[in-house]
Amino acid sequence: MSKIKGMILGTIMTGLLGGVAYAADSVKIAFIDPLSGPVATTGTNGLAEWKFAAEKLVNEQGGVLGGRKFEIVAFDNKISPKESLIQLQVAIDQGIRFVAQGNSSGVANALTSAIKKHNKRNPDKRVLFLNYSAVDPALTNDKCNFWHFRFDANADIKMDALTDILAKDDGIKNVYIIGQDYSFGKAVAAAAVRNIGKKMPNAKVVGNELHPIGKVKDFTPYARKIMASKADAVITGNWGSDMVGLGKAIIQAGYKGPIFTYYAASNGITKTFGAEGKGVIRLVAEGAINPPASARTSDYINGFEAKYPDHDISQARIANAAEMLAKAIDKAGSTDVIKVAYALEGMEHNSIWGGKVKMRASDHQAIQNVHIQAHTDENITHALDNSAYGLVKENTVVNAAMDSPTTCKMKRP
Amino acid sequence: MELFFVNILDGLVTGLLLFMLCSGLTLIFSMMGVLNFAHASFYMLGAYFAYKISTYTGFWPGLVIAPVLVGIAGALVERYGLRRVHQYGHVPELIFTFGLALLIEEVVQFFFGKNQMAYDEPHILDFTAFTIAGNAFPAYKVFMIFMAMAVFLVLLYILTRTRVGMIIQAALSYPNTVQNLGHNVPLVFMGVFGVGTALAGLAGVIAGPVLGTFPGMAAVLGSIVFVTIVIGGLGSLWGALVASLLIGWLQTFAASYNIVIGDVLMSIGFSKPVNIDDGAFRDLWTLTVSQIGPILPFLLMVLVLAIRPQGLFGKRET
Amino acid sequence: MNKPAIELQNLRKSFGLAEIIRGVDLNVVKGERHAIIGPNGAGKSTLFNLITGKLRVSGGSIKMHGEPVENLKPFDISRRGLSRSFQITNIFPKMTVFENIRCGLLWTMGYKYSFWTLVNRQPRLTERTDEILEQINMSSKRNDIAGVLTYAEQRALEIGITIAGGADIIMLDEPTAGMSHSETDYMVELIRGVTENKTLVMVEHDMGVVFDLADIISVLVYGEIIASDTPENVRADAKVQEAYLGSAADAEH
Amino acid sequence: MSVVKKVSAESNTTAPWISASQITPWILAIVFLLILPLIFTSGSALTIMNQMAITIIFALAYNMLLGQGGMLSFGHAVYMGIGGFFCVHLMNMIEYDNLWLPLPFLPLFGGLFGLISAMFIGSFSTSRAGTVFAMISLGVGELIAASSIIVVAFFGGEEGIGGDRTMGPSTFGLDFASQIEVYYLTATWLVISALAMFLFSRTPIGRIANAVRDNEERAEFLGYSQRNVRFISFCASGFFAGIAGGLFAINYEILTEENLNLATSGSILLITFLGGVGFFVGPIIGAIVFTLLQTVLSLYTEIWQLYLGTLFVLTVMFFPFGLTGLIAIHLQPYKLGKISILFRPYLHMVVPAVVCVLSLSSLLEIAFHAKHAAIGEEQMSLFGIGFNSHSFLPWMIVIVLSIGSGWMIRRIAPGLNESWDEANYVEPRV
Repeated sequence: MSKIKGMILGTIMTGLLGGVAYAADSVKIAFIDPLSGPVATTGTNGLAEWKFAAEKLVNEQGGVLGGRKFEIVAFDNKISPKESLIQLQVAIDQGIRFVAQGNSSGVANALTSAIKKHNKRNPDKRVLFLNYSAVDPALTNDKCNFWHFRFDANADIKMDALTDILAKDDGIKNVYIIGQDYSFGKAVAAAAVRNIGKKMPNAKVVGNELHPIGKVKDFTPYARKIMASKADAVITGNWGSDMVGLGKAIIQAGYKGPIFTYYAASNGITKTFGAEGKGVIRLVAEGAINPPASARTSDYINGFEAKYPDHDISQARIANAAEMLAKAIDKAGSTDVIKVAYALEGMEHNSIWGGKVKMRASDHQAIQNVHIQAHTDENITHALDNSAYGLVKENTVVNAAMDSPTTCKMKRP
Repeated sequence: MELFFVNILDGLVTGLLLFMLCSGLTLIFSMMGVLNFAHASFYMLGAYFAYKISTYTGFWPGLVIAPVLVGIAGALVERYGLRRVHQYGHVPELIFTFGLALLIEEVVQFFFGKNQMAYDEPHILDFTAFTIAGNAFPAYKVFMIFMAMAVFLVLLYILTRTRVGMIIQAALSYPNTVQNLGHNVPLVFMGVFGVGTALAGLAGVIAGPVLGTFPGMAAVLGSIVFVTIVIGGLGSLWGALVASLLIGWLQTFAASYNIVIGDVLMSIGFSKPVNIDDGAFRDLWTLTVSQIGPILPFLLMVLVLAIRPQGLFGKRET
Repeated sequence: MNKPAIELQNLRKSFGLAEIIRGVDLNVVKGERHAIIGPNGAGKSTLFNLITGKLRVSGGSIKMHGEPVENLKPFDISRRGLSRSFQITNIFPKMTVFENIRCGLLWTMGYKYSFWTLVNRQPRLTERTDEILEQINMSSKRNDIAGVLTYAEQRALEIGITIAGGADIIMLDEPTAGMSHSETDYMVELIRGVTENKTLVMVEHDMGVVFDLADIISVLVYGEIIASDTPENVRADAKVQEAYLGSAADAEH
Repeated sequence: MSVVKKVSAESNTTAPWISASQITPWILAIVFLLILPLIFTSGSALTIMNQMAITIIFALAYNMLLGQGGMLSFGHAVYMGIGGFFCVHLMNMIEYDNLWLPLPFLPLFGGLFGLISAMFIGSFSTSRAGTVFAMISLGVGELIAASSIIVVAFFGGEEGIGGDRTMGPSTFGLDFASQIEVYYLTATWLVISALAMFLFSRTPIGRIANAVRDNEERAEFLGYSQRNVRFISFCASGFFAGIAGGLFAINYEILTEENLNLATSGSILLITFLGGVGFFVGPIIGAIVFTLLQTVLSLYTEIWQLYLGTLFVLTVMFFPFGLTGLIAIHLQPYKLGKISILFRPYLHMVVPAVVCVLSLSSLLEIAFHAKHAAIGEEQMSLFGIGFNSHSFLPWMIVIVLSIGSGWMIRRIAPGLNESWDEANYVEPRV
């Protein structure tokens, strides 16, 4: 038994540890997200965006520290917290000190607490966590730490922006909130109820419910309830097939009002909604691509589409993250993570998507413009999913939730 | 009241769709003793094939061609895979289909990528058939109901009126005897597996536009199909029908009414703890039935099995 | 001591509408060798399965040593000192011969569900198993996998498993079915040897075996006992001759 | 599943308490585990070895059900998960509530909680074997996985429950902050658990579990209640799964929904079967191979799951006794002293077989790259060779290589079969 074990272990471990060759002085960023399995689509898309951002926005601009290039190293975490922690360890062993992750707040939570402990226990191998997509508010509140930076607007900020816009529309009296039954879905619902109560005295929440994540086959019964509630607006944090299923069911049940979503675009979703979703599907996000902010923006998007025709710029903040990291490294004058972290704190950055991004020092939450965008085929410069449809900016909240409170008690080294 | 009627119809659609999957699975299980874990994967294949075909020719040819292709794939799997594993016994067979499910999902992603497919209803059925109290009922769902009914009737006819049907019926009741009747059992097995998977494929073709065509579509349905035939009773077509409808309605009504568990608990005499945020059961009090709708079938199955191991309509226990 | 080993009173068993056992009364005295014969479909195996707990009774009572045992689970009946063999070979095919026998010993030697003793560190257990192997003349096959033995060897092993636990009532269901003459002769001697001082109940088709071994023969026809007596008396019984022996004798040629 | 199940432990005479042949593998394994971290010193190697050790314990526990008890479970992650969740809660009680509990004993409590939950669920699920048991395990697994998201107070929802292992009282001067200390702790529990499970299979209940698996009816007529036997095996399996859960809690310091869900339950079934259910070492080999595939292969290729699925399906089809069975079938020729007959044909087979596997996987990789890689990124590298995946030549080469090697294999196969038969030929006993 032991002999066999030895043989296999020996062969493979040698391969594992010796086989990874890398450019001598590049700055490596570990991309730890799902690249296989049923939810890999956002992972592979994110990887393409990271690679492109590193190439176009950093390396082609001369790199950092006088010529060092960014290198994105992909690690497949299979959307599993356990695998993420293993891959984190592998990345650290390869000398990687910057970790990017975004899919699933559960994984982000596992990573942030593991990195916090790792940095405490291994001061010589500290790691920085660039969270580009996990939007659970807790990550920059109760669970915040010095090593974690979030480049996306969190669920609370997006809801704050969304309700700012909603409050201006007197026609909206009845709001229906529906989401997946897990931390993020609950966070969206709580933020919606809180904000509507505060900002929209004439509106009421006519429905607030959670459904099991990834298990609902047919959303029709939920759609019937929404119809019965006479809702003027629906808010949902659903993503992936739960988003498509819910959206299609609501539309087919005869609903005509707006559905405000967090993630109803790209990865086949835009194409699937197609004509049906026009005039109904809205999306709240940072970084609108239609109309493009500048010629530079357009060039960037066209370049990306030319290189990755199957992917879209669906997570615009990745470009911000790459640029801000490069700036911080240059400012710090080294890749020492403590120095880079201090350089990131409070950094202001002119985003390629227009507007400014500010990394708030108190909780490491990026403050940026948040837009309400509509799913449509009119005025589209940059379509999604190789279809005629895309997202067009309707409203913008500048520096959304700039002064929002945080419960974070940042401990700095 | 109108909503109740709408829910009945919605549940019927879900139930009948489930039945199309379960009928094939039941046939396969009854004949061959194989719990085909990859059954939902054939459903997935059906949807993807039909999507691909629809991009060239539109929806309708896919409705015929895709199930046939899936059936052929199923027959090939039986001929070159399952038949080989058969000699080792039922557990390896089951594990074979388990691995097959994994493999099919990967192969589909290899060819089609990981995105959601924009597989849509045919344009001709893209209208509202009728409206009940403001609730639109799409024509496509009417079409789904008729298709599922047609499948059921055809199956019923074949099983009760044809020679092949007699053999299959005999196999349902006396699985060991048919071997001795001099029929070409391997051929019958291959045929049944092919037809069973083709039915799953047909379900995929029809459900793909409504329930979505994406890499996880098999996993979403995966185990629920077993749950249904286990509740209905292994080897019983009628049981599969009744259980499918039962689960269709169970899920529809569970999702439709926001019954809070806490209210139920209070109505049967429990008192709500004052400081609810601290208790270990705090989540139980705010739970609604619609939150747990999709797991109710599993609860039902465990209860049924604990009380009546052969299922509602099953005659034999395996 | 005077209580019968097995006592059936008005025992009944129906499957749906069909009544297979229709009021059987039977006494098996302690220490006797009792054979149950009857034409095919008479209900012999059903009767066996009722006594040993495999089937639930529809009516009547079964007593072992005076205590009611009807509808107890098989393991419960086994623990009260009744052991049986099966018509179709029923051994543990993936285990060795030695292990097969040892399984038969574990409960009665008091190991029960023990997980704190190791079976091959129990000298008494190993000794006793080897003794039984000796008794059924299978010591040479000790470490063979049971599934690859010849049919006759498997039947012998089955007897070995059945008697291993030292039950005082042994029930054998057609122990010589499908055997050649020489194998049958061997089996008869084996049974005679291993059931010494025990109560034996057996179902058997081979009249030679029956008349050779049995002290008492009961004749079961259509779910009823029509005679229960010594071999000589049964042989002379007109009812038996008419209902069974005549046709059976014809069939044997 | 019987092929080569030889019970060598049984000897004619009463064995001495411990014999050299029995203890040697264990000593070797312990020595091996001790020196392993001296060879592989990096943090990731230790992490992967820890992961292997945990999976081995879990797989061995699972095989107590499937291999020894004949019970097919689709929900065994539950017992490991529950044991793990309780351990994280205990860890937090150590940190915040001053509970005095040295960390090395934590897995024992994981085991106890695994045992308690197995007793509770086993009380109704083990009343039947076969499909009914399998389906109840599936149902219970789904229910508990679903409630892990709903019952946030205990399971922490999707984000799970985290803790810190270093907050306990120091044991032998260790605070378990470093990976190497955790490795030795895990390895110790691995040896203890594996030994305990090995010995369990040698106890009366362990033997009778086999008997019930093979022939539940016969076992009933020997005085054993099949239900009780299954229940006890189930509880024992739950106990060891719980230990694995406790070790998971120590290693990762977080337990999440994935520790309970069906995917985890499914993969432990795959692992055990891949290794070989009929052998004690089967799950060990399965766990090692699977962990390497999942964690290491995925570093190199995006389609690792395709390989995993293929390997798995092929294993079930051609080696239903698993990878261990593949090794074990060589025992017969070895005992007959004819193993050398196989050397030459194997040698002939090795080159085409390796070429065939590599060229087929290259074909897949090239096809995948050509189909999914970014526009303009036509360069790819395989085995250190860089080339253009859109050009004709690489395609041509791998296709020719796979067809050629396939043809070679077909040609050599009959000869190999002959040699195989010859090597396994037993002289008839005179």
